[in-house]
Amino acid sequence: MNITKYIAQAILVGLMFAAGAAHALTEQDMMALSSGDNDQRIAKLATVVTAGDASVIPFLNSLENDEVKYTGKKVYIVNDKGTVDAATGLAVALPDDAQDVINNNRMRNKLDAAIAALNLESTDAAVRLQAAKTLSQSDAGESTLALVKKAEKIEKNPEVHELLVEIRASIELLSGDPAVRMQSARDLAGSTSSDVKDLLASRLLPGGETDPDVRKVIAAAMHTIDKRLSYYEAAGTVFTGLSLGSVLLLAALGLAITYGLMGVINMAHGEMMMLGAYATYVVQNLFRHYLPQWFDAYVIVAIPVAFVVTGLVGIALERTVIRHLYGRPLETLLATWGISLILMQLVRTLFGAQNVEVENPGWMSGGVHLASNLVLPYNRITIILFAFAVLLLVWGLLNKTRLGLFVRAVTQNRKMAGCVGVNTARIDAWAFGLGSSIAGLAGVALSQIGNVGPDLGKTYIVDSFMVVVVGGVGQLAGTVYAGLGLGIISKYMEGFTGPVMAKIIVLVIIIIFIQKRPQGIFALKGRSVD
Amino acid sequence: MTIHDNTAEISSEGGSHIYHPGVLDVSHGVVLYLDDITVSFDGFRALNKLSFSVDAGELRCIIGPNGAGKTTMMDVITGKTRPDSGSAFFGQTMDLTRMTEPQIAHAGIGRKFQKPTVFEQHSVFENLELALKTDKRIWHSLFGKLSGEERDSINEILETIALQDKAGGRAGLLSHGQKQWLEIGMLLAQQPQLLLLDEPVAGMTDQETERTAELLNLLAGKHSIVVVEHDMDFVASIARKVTVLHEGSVLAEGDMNKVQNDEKVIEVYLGR
Amino acid sequence: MSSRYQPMLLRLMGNSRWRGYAAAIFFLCILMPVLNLVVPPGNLLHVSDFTISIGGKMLCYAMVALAMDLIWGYTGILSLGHGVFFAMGGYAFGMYLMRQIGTDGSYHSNLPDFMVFLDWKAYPWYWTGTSHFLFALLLVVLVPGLLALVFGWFAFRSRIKGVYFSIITQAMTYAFMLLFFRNETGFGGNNGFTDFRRILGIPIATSEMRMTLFALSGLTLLAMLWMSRYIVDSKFGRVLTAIRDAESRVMFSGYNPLHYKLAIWTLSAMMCGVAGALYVPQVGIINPSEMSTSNSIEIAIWAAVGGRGTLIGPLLGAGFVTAAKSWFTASFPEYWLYFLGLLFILSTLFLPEGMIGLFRKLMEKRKLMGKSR
Amino acid sequence: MNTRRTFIKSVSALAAGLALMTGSLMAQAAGKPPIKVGILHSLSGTMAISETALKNMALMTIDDINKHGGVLGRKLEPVVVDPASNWPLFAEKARELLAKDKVAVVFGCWTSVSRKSVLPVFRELDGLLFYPVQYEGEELERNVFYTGAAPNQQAIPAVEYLMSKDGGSAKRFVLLGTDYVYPRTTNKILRAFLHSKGVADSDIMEEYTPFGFSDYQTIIAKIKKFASEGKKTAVISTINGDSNVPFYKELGNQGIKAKDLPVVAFSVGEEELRGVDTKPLVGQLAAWNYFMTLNNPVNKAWKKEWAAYVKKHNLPEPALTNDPMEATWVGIHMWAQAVEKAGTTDVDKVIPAVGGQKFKAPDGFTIEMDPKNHHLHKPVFVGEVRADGQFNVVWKTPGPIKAQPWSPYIPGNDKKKDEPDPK
Repeated sequence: MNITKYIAQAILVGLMFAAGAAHALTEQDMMALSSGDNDQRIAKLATVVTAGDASVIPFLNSLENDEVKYTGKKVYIVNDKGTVDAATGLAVALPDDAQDVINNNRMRNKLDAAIAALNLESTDAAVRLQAAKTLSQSDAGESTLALVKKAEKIEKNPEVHELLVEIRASIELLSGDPAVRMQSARDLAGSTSSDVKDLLASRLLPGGETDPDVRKVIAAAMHTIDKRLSYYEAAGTVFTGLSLGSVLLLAALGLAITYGLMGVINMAHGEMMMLGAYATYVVQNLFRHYLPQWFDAYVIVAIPVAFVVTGLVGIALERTVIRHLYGRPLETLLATWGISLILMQLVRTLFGAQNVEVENPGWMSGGVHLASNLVLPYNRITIILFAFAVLLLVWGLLNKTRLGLFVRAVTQNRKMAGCVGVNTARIDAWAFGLGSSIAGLAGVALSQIGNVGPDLGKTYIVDSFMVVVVGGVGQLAGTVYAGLGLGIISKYMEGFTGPVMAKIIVLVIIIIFIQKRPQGIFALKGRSVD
Repeated sequence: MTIHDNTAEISSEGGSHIYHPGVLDVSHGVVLYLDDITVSFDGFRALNKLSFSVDAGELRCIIGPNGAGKTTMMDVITGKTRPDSGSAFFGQTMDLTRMTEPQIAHAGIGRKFQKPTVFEQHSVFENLELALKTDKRIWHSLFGKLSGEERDSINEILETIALQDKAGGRAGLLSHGQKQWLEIGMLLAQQPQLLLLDEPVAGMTDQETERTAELLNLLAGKHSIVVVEHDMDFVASIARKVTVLHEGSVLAEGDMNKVQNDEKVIEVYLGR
Repeated sequence: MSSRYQPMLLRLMGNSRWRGYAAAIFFLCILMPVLNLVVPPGNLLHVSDFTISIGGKMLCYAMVALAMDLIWGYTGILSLGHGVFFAMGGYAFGMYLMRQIGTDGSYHSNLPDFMVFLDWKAYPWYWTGTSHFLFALLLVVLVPGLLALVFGWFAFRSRIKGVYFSIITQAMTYAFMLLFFRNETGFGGNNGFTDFRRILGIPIATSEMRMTLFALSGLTLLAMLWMSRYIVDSKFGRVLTAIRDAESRVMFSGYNPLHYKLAIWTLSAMMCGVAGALYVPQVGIINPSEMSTSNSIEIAIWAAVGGRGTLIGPLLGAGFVTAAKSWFTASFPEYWLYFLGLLFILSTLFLPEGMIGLFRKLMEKRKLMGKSR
Repeated sequence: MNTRRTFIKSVSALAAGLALMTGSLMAQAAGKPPIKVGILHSLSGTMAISETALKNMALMTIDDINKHGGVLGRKLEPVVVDPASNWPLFAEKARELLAKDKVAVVFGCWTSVSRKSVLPVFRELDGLLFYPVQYEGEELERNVFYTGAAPNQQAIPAVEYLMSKDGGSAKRFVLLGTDYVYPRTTNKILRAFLHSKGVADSDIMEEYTPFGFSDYQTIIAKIKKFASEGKKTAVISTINGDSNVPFYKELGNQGIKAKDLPVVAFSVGEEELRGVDTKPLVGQLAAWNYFMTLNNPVNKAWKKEWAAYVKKHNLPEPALTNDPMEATWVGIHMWAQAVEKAGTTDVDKVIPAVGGQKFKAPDGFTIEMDPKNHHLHKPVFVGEVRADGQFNVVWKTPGPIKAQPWSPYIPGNDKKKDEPDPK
C-alpha cells in the first residue's frame, strides 16, 4: 500500500516538475544540453547549475536515464509512460527521425554532479545525504561551488555537513587564493576517502600546487589519510580471507559428511554444488516469470529447493552406484568421477553449454561502505553468515538428532549398528543424501558470487578435498579451521604473489603439511586397524 | 649421545656395524626386554609403564581382557607404534623404539597378525619365498634367483606346516586354519629369533587348534615365541610361563597354575 | 578390424601370448609404415597419414596406461598425477624441439616467440643445455623421475596411501597445471610449445618423420612391455603385488615397502616421461591442459577398462577409450561425456578385471561348454 | 617388382575409374558434386560457450550462399567436427578435415593456442584457414586469412579514446588480463604505445589472472589503491569470457562506477553478456569492429536473417550477433567470392584471389581484404554497455583502418614484411 502511495506521489511530483520545466529551461537550452559537442553540452550544463534552479532536475534526470531524444528542432522525453514534448510537457508522437541522446561516461559524470548539486537544497535529509555522497564521488567542478557553499552554511545534519565540507574543500583546493587552498587542505585531512587522497596526490604532481607552504600541508593531509586508509586495507584483507574461507567451508562441509564420515571419495561433490546453483537459477526464473514482485526473495526459496533436489540426486546415486562400492575407495573415486561427467553433460544438454545468468537479489547487491577502500559487499557478508548457519545445521544434525546418531554409529561400526537394529542401508542413503544436500546449499551460495555453468563444480573439487584432508577426516571442527585458515592464508599471500602463485604456494603448503600430519589438524590418534 | 647418533644412522639405512641386522646379542639370556613402556592415545593409556622380558628359547603366553594392551604391546615390539616413553630392547643391543618395521623384521622378529594376513594373490610357495630370509633389497629382488638351498628350506617348511600339496595353489583359496599355518610358515621362513603370534587359533576348529599346539610345541626351544591368546585350553596346552596384562601393565606372571590362582587375576579376568 | 584380431587376442591369453603379442606390435611397426609410404594413396591398403598420427598417439597413451598399471594394477597405488609426468616428459623434449625451431619463429629471434613477448632477453637457467638432443633425452626421464622420487619419498615415508595418496597427487597435478599456465614460468603458458620444425635438423612435418616416430613409439612400447613383464615376473614384482595385498605383512617380512614403492613409482613416472616425449612431436603441441586433473583420471580409466594387473589390458583400454573418443567427438560430440562417464561407472561396477577379465571369463565359459559337449 | 607395380597401378586405375563413374553418376543425379567446407569450432568443453555460436553462424552463412546458387555452381557442404576445447585435438581434427575429408577451406578456431596448434598442419597440407576472432597479431601465415581485428584495429583506438577528453583523459592505466598470449601480447603493445604517449612505467599496472578465475576482491582492492594516486585512471581489460562476470559483479558491489574508473574490455561482447546481470556493468566500455546496435541496412538485414535462422533451428534466444560472428559471415563470403574469381577451389589459386576482395559488411562499410597482408580493413567502434546488454556506440573511426599484424610498437617489427612468406 505504501508503495502505491509513493508511486502516486512520485507521479504527482513528476507532473509538477514537468509543468515547471517549461519555465526553467527553454527549448534551446534543452537542445544545447542534448545534442552537439560534449564540451559545449558540459559548458551549458555548468551555466544551468550555476543558475541553481532546482526545477531543471527532472529534465536532467531524463537525460541521465537515456529518456531524451531529439530531432532537428524538438526535444522529446520517451519513457514507459509515453512520449512527451520536453518543452511543453504535452504528449506527442515520436517522429521517425528522432535520435537518441548519447551520454558517455564523462557526460554522465557531469550530469550526476549537476543533479546532486541541485538536490542539495532539497528539504528531505535523505535526498541531501545521497546528493552529497554522489557529489563527493564525482567530479564536482567550479560550477557547483556556490550551491555547495550555500548548503554547507545551512546544513544541520552532521553527516551531510561533513561531506559538504569535504566537497567544498575539494573544489577550493584549486582556488586561486593560497590561503583558501591551505585551509581546504587542512579541512581535507579528516577524510577517509581515497578520492580525496587521489585529489591531494594530484596536487603534489608537477603542474599542481606551487606554493611550498600549501604543498607541505597537502602532503601532511595526504599522509594522515593514507595512514587511516592502510588500517582499512588490512581489515579488508581479513574480510576477503574470511569470505574465501567461508566459501571453502561451504564447499567442504558436504564432503566432510560423504568423505569424512562415510569414507566415500565423492568426486561428483562439485557437481552437486553445480546442481544446487542450477536449482537456484531455475527458482530465479520461476520468480521472474510468475512472482516478479517477490523477486528479491527467490534466494530464500532456492535454499530449500536446492537442498531437496541435490539431496534426492544424492540418494539416487547412493542407491544405484555408490552402495556397491563401499570398502573400495579407489573404485568409488573413479565411479563418482564418471557420475560427475554425466551430470555435467546432462546440465549442458538441459541448460546449454553457456553459463546461465543468476542475478543477485536487490538486498545482496552493493555493500556496506565502511571507508572508500573498505566496502563489504552484501553478497559476501551474506555468504559468511550463511556458511556459519549451514555449519550449525550440520553440527546439529550430526550431534543432536537420531539421524546423526545413526550416521555416526554406522560409520564407526557398521556391523554393530546393523546388529542393534539400525537399517544401515537406509542410513547410508540418508547420510549421502545429506552430504549432497549440503553441497547443494553451497551451490546456492556460489551462484551469488561466481559463474553458474556446467564447469562450476570442477573448480572447487580439489579445494574442497584439501580442506577436508587438512582439517582431518571426520573432524567437523577441523574442517572449519582448515577452510577459514586456508582462505585467509590464500588471500594474504595473494596480496604479494598474485592469485596463481598464492594458490600454488597454498597447495604446496598443504602437501607438505599432509606429509607431516597425515591425519590433518585434528588427528584422531588411535590403534589403526590394518 | 654416541648411541643416539648411531641409531639415527640405522633408521636411515640398516647398515650400522653395531646393530647389524641379524646379529642378535643374547649373551644375558634375554631376547626381549621391555622397560617402563607407556603409550597413550588421546589421553587413554593403552600401555602404562609396562615392563617385562622374554628369555631366549622361551615360549611365553600373554593373556588379558580386551583392552589390556596386548596388541599395542605387539605394535611397540614390531615398530608399528612408537612408545611415548620407556625402552624396548631386542637382545642386549637393538633398540626397537628406533628401528623401522622392516629393520625389526630383518633383525629377527616375526609377527603373525590376529587376522591371518597372507598374500592371497600369490601361491603358497611364493608366499614362503617372499618371507624367506635373504637379501630383501630391490636389486636382489629384481635380478636374484632362488638357490637350491633356499628351495629346500621352503619345502621343509611346507612339510612342517603340512601344505606340501597346496604349494602351487593360490593362498587366497586356503581354509582359515591353513592360512594361519601358512602365516606361521612364513614367520619360520624368516628364521626369526622371536616369534610374535597374535591369537593364532582364533576361528580354528578343534582339530586345527590341536595341530597348531603341536606345531608350536615343536618350535619352542628353537625359537623364542610370544603368544597372545584368549583360548585358555590352548594356552594351557602350550604354556610354560604366562603373563597376565591388565590396563596396560603386568598384573601377574608365572606358570599356569600360579596365575590361575592369583587373587588379582581372578578378580579382573578369570573371575568374570 | 576387430574380427581380424579376435583370434589373435584369444591366442594371447594362452601360453604363447607373449610371443604373439610382441609379434603383433612388431608387425604393426613394420607394416604400417610400408602401407603408408609405399602403397600409393587411393589404394585400398593405403594407410593414411591421419591414421598414422592417431595410431602414434595411441601408442604413447598405451605406454602411459602401462606405467599406470605398474603402479596401480600391480602395486595398488592409484596415482592421479601421471598426467603431470607425461607432460613433463613432453615439455622436456618440447624444449629441445623449441630450440630446433631456431630463428624460424614469428620474430626470427633465437628465443621462442613466447619469451620474446615476455621481453626476455635470454633463456632462463632451466633451459640450459636443452639444445642438445641427448641431454634433452636425459631430461625426459630425469625430470619426471626426480619429481616422482622427491614427491614419492615424502609421501611414502609418511605412510600416505590409498585414497589419501590419490588426493595429494591430484593436488600436485593441480599445482603444476597452475604453475605451467603462468606465462612467467617460462614454458609458454597456456599456449605451451607448438609450431615445431625439426628434430636433429630433419623437418618434422613429413610422412617419413611421422613414420619414424610411429615406429619408434611402437618399439619403445615393445621395450617397455618387455621390461614390465620382466619386472612383474621377478620377485620384485611379487613383492609389489604383496604390498598391494598386505603391506604390513610385507613390512614384517623384512622388506622395506618404501624402497619398493619408490622404485616402481619413479620408474612408472619415467615411462610416462618417455611417452610424453614421443607424443609431443607427433601431435605437434604440448600445453598445460595435458596436466589437467581430468586427464590424469582418464589415464586411470584406461587401465581399469582394459584390466588392471595384466600387462596387455591397459594397452587395450587406452586404445579402446582413445578410439571411442575420436569416434564420438566426430560423430556424436554431445554424447561423448555420457559415454565416458558410463564407462567409468560400469567398468568399476561390473568389470573389476576389465576387458581382459571379460575375455577370460568368455574363454572359460567356452572351455566349459567344450568340455560338456 | 615391375609386375607388382603394374598390378597396383591397374588396381588403382580400376578404382579410379569406378570412382569417376560413381562420381559422374552422382553429378548427374544432383548437379555437380558439392564443395566440402570444414568447420573447426569447439562444441564441448570450456570454449563451447563462445564457439558454438560461430559454428551456427558458419552454417547459416553456408545456407545463405547455397540459397544464392552456391559457388561455381556447386553447393557448399559443411563438415563439422568438434575439437572439444582440447588443443592437440584441434591439430588432429584439422588434419582429419584436410587429409580425410579433403575440405577446400576451414573456418574455425577461437583461442590463439588453437590457431597456433593447427598452423603446422595447414602449412604441411597446404590448407586454407579463415580465423574470425580478434587476436594479438604478430603472425602472418600464407595459409591463414584473419578476419578478426589486429591490435591496431581494436586495442590502440580504444586506449586513444580513453586518453581523449570524452574518454576521461586517463593518465594512468591498469592492464588487467587473463594469463595467455592474447592479453600478454596486447598489453606489451599497449605498454609500448603508452610509452610513446609519455606514460611512465610507474603509471602502468599489469596484472594477470588464470582462466576461470572468479575471486576478484584482492585485485580490485589493488586497483582502487592504484587509482588513488592523483591521476585519472582507466582499466584496460583483456579478461577472457567467464571471469568477466565475477569481475564486473565485484566492481559493482564495491561501488565502483564506470564514470569513476572506466573499464574498457576487448573480449566482452553481446554473446558474453548473455547470461550476465548487466546492471553493474552499465557504462563500461568495449571496443569492437562491430556492435549489434549498429544502425545500417546491411546489419538490419543480417540480424533478421540470423533471427530467422535461430528460430528455425531452435537455438538459444534472443538471437544475438557479435563481432566474431560478423567476421565469420564476412570471411565465408569473401572466400566464396575469391573462389568464383579464381574459378577453382585450389588453395594456391584461391589465396591470391582473396586479397582485394570487397564485401558490404554489417558494420556499415564496404570492407576490403588487404591485397597483401591477409587481414581485413576494419572500422573500430567503442561502445558503452547498456542495461539491456547491448552497447551504445560512443566513438568510432571515420572508416575502415588497415591492420598492422606486426605492431610498430614492438621493436624489430619495422623490418617485417607486410605480407606472408611465400610457400
